Amino acid sequence: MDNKIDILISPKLLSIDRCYDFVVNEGCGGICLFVGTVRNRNKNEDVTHLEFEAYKEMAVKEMNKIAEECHLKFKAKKVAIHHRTGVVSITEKAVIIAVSTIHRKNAFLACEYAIDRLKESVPIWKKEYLENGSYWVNARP
Amino acid sequence: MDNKIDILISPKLLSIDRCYDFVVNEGCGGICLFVGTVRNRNKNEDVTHLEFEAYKEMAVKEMNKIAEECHLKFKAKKVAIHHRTGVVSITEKAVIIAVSTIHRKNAFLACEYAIDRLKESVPIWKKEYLENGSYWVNARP
Amino acid sequence: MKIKCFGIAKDITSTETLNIKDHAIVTVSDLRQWLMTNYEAFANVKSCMVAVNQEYANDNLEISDLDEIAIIPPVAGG
Amino acid sequence: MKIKCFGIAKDITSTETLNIKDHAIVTVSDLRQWLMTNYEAFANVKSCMVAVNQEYANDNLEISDLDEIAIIPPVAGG
Repeated sequence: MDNKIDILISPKLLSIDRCYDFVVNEGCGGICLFVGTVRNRNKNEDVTHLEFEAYKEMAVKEMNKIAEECHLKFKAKKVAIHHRTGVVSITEKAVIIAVSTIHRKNAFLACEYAIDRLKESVPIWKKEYLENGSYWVNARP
Repeated sequence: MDNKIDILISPKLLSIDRCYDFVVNEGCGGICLFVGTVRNRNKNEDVTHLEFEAYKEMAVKEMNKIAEECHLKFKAKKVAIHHRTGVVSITEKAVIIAVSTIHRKNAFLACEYAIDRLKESVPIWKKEYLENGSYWVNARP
Repeated sequence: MKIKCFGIAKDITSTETLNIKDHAIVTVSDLRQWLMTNYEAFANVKSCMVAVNQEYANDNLEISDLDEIAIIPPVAGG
Repeated sequence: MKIKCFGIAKDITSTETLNIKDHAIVTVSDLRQWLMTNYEAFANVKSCMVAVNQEYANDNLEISDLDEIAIIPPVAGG
């Protein structure tokens, strides 16, 4: 694993500090972090919690690809992408993306690019639990 | 002080956790944080450290205005803006901006808007210390 | 041929790993057809991707028992 | 009239608070003129703003001893 990239898929609580500490370095001036948390409402329904399932080996590969793209497209110095699996409660962190760059503009661009791409291509699935039932998000036409 | 906004200007180390904990809430799905750190190089010169001076009362007012704009323009749920003063070493945090929103796009937009505006209008000054001298950043024509 | 099933695909097939013995399955496209035929519920799912050896695969890719094959329903990370 | 000085303005005036007694200073513009006349080094600084009562002020704003007035050199936070 390249030491410019830190990828984690874990059933344990995610740590912003761990992501931040990985990406910070003497040559960077800007760090952008995105944290996706679990909301208590979606489409006007009360959400009790979520459950994430991952095709772990492939998801790690896809997340590495995204991080590499951040380096190539946005000259990112370091990139951390961490994703939860299993049951995730309201306000808990589902995903953290951290990017350090020399200048701040690219930190924002890379971080947003990474979360957009993650949602498109990384094989992770989310089941949303409501008061009366559950369903796999995005699965229905 | 509105409890949707947390402003801090302090000579002590800034805390990402404090900013994150302030902005996270059950109704938000996206949190964007920007952390400005001190680089060891600027314009091809080695930087030893920085020193920040603030017109504190006015800076707090200006930072509050920026946070209010994040609420109005980008429907931010909560906004934290923390800025260091005094001597700040390489890799230490000079500024942290955290914004929570329902959807992630606005979190990025608001966070970037806030740091851009902060650099334009908040009365804080930065002295850059090099190996052989120091100067106030932006002060010369 | 073993097929990993995730998310809604696991619910539909009621298993994490489908074990298919059908020599008519040569390509990804054949596998898709087999799934639609054997599990009608896939008709009610947005189109799935298929991954072969942990990479998204085109329909015309040939597959064999030696490949790691997975059904990838619409992803929803983040 | 007391004038707070920050950053390079503090270096130029060698004080955190200028104490000016000049009844010809009626507006922000007059204050600027006074500063340029009394501290030539301001000619080598990018144009400063003036804040009155902790708000950026226009040149034609009238100022008095009761106002909190500050010279704001180009800011450089973040």
